[in-house]
Amino acid sequence: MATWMFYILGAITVVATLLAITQRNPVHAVIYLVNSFFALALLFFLLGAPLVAAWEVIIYAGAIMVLFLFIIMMLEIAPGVEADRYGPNWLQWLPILLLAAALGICTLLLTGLDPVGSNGVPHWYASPRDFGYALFKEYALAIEVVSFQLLFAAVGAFYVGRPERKSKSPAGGDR
Amino acid sequence: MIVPLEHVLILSTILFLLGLVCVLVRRNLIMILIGIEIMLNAVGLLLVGASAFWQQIDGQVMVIFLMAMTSAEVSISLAMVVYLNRRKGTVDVRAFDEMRG
Amino acid sequence: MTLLLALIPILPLFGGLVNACFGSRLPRPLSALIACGAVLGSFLATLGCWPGAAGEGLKTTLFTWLQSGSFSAEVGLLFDPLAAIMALMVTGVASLIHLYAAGYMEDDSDQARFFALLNLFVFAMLTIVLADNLLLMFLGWEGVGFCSYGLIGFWYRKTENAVAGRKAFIVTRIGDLFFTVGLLWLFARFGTIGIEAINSRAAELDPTTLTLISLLLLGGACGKSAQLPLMSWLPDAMAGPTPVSALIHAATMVTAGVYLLCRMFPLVSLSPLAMGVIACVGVLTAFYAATCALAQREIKRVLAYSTMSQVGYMFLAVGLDSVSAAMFHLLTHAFFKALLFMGAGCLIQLAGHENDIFQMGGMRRRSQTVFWLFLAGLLCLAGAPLTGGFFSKDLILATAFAKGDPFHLGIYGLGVLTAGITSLYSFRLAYLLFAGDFRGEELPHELPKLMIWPLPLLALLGLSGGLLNLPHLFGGRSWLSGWLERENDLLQIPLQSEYLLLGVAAAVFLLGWLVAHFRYRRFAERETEVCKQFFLTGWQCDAFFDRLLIRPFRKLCYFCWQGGDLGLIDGLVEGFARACLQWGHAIRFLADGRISRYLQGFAWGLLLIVGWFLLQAVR
Amino acid sequence: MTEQLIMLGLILAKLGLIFIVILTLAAYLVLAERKILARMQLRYGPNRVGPFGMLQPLSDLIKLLTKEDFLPAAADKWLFLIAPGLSALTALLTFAVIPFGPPLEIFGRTLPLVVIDLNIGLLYFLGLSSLAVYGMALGGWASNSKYALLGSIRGLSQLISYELSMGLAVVPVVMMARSFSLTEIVMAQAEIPYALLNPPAFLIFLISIVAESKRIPFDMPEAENELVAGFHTEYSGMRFGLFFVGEYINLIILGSMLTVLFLGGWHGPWLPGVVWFSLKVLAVCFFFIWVRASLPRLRYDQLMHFGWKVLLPLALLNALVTGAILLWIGQ
Repeated sequence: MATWMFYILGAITVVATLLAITQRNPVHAVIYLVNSFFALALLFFLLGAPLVAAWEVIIYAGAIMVLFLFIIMMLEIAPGVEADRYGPNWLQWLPILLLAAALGICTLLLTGLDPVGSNGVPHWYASPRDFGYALFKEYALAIEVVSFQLLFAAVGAFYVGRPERKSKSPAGGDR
Repeated sequence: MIVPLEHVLILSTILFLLGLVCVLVRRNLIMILIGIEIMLNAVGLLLVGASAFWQQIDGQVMVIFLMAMTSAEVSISLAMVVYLNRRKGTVDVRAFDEMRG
Repeated sequence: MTLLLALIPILPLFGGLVNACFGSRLPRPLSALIACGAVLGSFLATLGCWPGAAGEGLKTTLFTWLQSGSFSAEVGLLFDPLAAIMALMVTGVASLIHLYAAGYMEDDSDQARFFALLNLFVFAMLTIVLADNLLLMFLGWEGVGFCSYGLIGFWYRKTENAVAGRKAFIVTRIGDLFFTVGLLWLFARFGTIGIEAINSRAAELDPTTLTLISLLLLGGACGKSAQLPLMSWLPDAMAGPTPVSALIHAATMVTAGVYLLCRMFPLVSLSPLAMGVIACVGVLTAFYAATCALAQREIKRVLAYSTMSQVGYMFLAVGLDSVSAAMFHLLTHAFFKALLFMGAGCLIQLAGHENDIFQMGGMRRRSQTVFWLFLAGLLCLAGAPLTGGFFSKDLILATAFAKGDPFHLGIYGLGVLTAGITSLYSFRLAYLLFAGDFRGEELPHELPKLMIWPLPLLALLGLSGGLLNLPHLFGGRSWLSGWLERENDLLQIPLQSEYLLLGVAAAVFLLGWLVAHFRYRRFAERETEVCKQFFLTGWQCDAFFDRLLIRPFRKLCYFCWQGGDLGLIDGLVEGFARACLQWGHAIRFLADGRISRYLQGFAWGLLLIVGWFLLQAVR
Repeated sequence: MTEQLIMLGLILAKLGLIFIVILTLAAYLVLAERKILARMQLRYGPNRVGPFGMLQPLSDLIKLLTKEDFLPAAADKWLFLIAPGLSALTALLTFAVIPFGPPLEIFGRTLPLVVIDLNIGLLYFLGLSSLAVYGMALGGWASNSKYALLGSIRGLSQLISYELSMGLAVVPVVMMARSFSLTEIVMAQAEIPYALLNPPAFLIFLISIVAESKRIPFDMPEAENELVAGFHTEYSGMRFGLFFVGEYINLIILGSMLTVLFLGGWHGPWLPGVVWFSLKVLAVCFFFIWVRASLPRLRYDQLMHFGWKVLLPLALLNALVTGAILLWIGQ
């Protein structure tokens, strides 16, 4: 059953993502993407990563996408402003098509040369306790680095998004 | 493991390519960022799949780091989108070509 | 005794440092007091050490300064008779000059800097005098050069003063270069730089090397002592304050060259050729400078040329193998020349900062004291019989005469001629200064008492300087020669010849006086002839050097600048930059500023990587 | 197989029960709020329909159902239709992991009084509460009205900001209980509730959930005297009802979470666990209503500054201090 679930969810993910990237309206794109991420979170759950699944929902669907939504709404990006042309700009599509071909060949080769079946590997999942041990014992330094990165990002975002000073205006000096 | 690793790989590759398409084809800054998110998620899926295959927790830890990195990236880049929009009144990447050589 | 010896150079150094660091914050009288006190203390220390100087002298090593392999340079002091008499003279005269300077600089805002430099100057000179090795001596040598640069250009706000300081520095550097080469050569030969060691082993050298080293040392001495051909800086050095001129021309800097040659005399005297060259340089400089002094209009330039001339006599004495004669003349000259400069300073002050003797005249009426004191100095300079200058000059000329061969007789002749000219320009100066009426416009200025006090003492020393080395003829015992242990410097000529030489000297003096009396008794503005002009500009030497050295050097520099720097180096660098720029222009279309394009580049790169892996896998 | 069927049946039974109870509770919470507010403002409140106005929720329901379902012309149709349901659904789904009583011994088997006892129940709650934003945001945006849009933008930033402090206030609880499972968290509070053990976390969580519930003093998204009715300005009929009910369900959920995480869940003397749990939740709800009656609305910038500059650092510090103390005790 879990196997079937995997394929169904995979299909949902791909379709939702496909819809997301083709939407003209960014809000719709975000909605589809949230769907995609939700399916992806379930995939994670199936693959034995419940914590990652939870975080996928909390962080990606719950925070990052909300942030996107917030920005889109705040900037009032109306649908149709973007005049995207999906026309035959082959130079744009060429690397993607080639990449897809290359990756497909790679996968075929991999499957053909060294098939890794699902039978030999027992199901396994990471409990929060194991996860915590791995995270804070082995990767303690990385945690520190990442937390600093987050701090810098917060400061940086605050700096970039600060209101522009009015005193720069040529007429200024009224303050 | 519920499915062969290759199937996870294929799914992740498809997602990655979809993200890449979004990044390369779209001209809306926000959509480009969304494409990047898709690609990052594809990588996350790959890591989780590998983690499940080798029964090592490190892959999932990497995903956590990936998420932290992504949130940092998104907060900065969205702040910059706001900034750019304030300057040009648009989020069309074609408008931002001041770095033209 | 050792401590006392060490105090001799340390006291001025200390005074100089105190003044340099805190001088501007101290009360003015205190600053001057520290400077004078330091030098006076040094003088007293020298007196205290005096008994130890006889014979082998005192020796002490303060500390090791440099140590590298077999090379070691100690800060060691050597206090032998030569150094003792020199140090006594330097500190004594310098003390008087400091006293004078305290009066002279009363109103200057940079008094502390002045005294700091002055004290350091004395320190550097004492280092030269007392050094027991050549490197330490060289250190003092450079210190003297630096301080003279700072003092000559003391009033640096006026460009010509700064230029004069620079000129003095650069020209003496040329001499220093010779000295350095000689020093290194000596070290290479002997493996030591101790003066005594080198002197005692000088005979080991082969004649050619010896001659060359001697000539190199002579070159160094020429630079410091303003001898032909490195003499051009001295007249310009008059730009500095008068006490500086007194210090440089009377007591210290210019005599350093003579002292160096006397110090290294055991080495130098082994080469007859070098001795001949030294004698020639000396006598030619003496003659050249005397002629130049004839035409000068500025009082201090007259004195500067006279200094050059008298130092030439000293070189001549060294070249004649008579250290005692050289030192004798050095001492008497130090006294009367210090007197003359300080007197000149007083006169300039009295005339209202007027340097031009054509604008002076009738100065006798302004100050009788200064008149008599200055006249005493002039009489010594002119070689009036029975004054110190007469005896010392006569000793040198007699020594030349005593050699007897045509070369030395020729030198004697030129020396006598120069003595006549010396008398002539001395009295020219006297008549122009004191006879007739004042020709300038400035109101007279007050003279600080401190500027007068040192003068009588110096006048006394200058007039009675002959007693230092009174010949047997006059009942003396040639004390200086005995002190320096140079008994063979004593004249070995018949008594009649000696009387004859004295007569000639007196006659020459009188002749010069008479000519000056008739020529300059009444002032006449007739000094513009070509010949005068030629002398006035110092035989056109500056122009000559300008054409010979400076202009080619400028050309070379210009070529290096335009051809080498701008053409070659800048051309290369800029060409490279331009190439980069053009490349940038050529490929600028790649960077169209759009993110999409760049991202596409990433995609192609990714494709490349994946393709590579694919190829690997297929293979 | 029968075992699994029985389990499934039990879960369905619990689900149904909770569904009914929660909806009813939400409906009567509306009535309770109106009456309590009225009392506090020296009014009567609804008292016409039924005895003491007890049938008022029913009449409201009928009214809402029969009203015209108005769809603005320029609205984004699908999103406009979906949003209210999303809002109610996310609120309802959360209740699946909330343990409302001690495990029950029935027919010889242990029956946990929770729909699904997830071992990461807390994360489930956080995930769903973060998804709850979408209903409001999309509803406001899809209305294509400036009041609605402003309301949802405000709501978005407010919810994102306070969700951070909420999540961080929960961290000490997880550390103290050493589990993400809500049942185990309640078990760990048998002796003493965490509200007493860690008051700062409790207070931060309390303030955060008030903000999360978009109620006074944090009712920026629907500030009626500025934005008409905020994000649901354009909604009418049952869709408005869904938003409305969703809000009160959310209130109950947040009250339950506060009870579970800090107030010791079902633990309490003499009375059965379920009763204790209900009493505590109702007390929290009363507190919410009380706050609404007492406090004025904050300004928007004050809200954001308080969230980012006071609450978030406090929560971080509290997590740090709690961790340090636990480490110290553990050694």
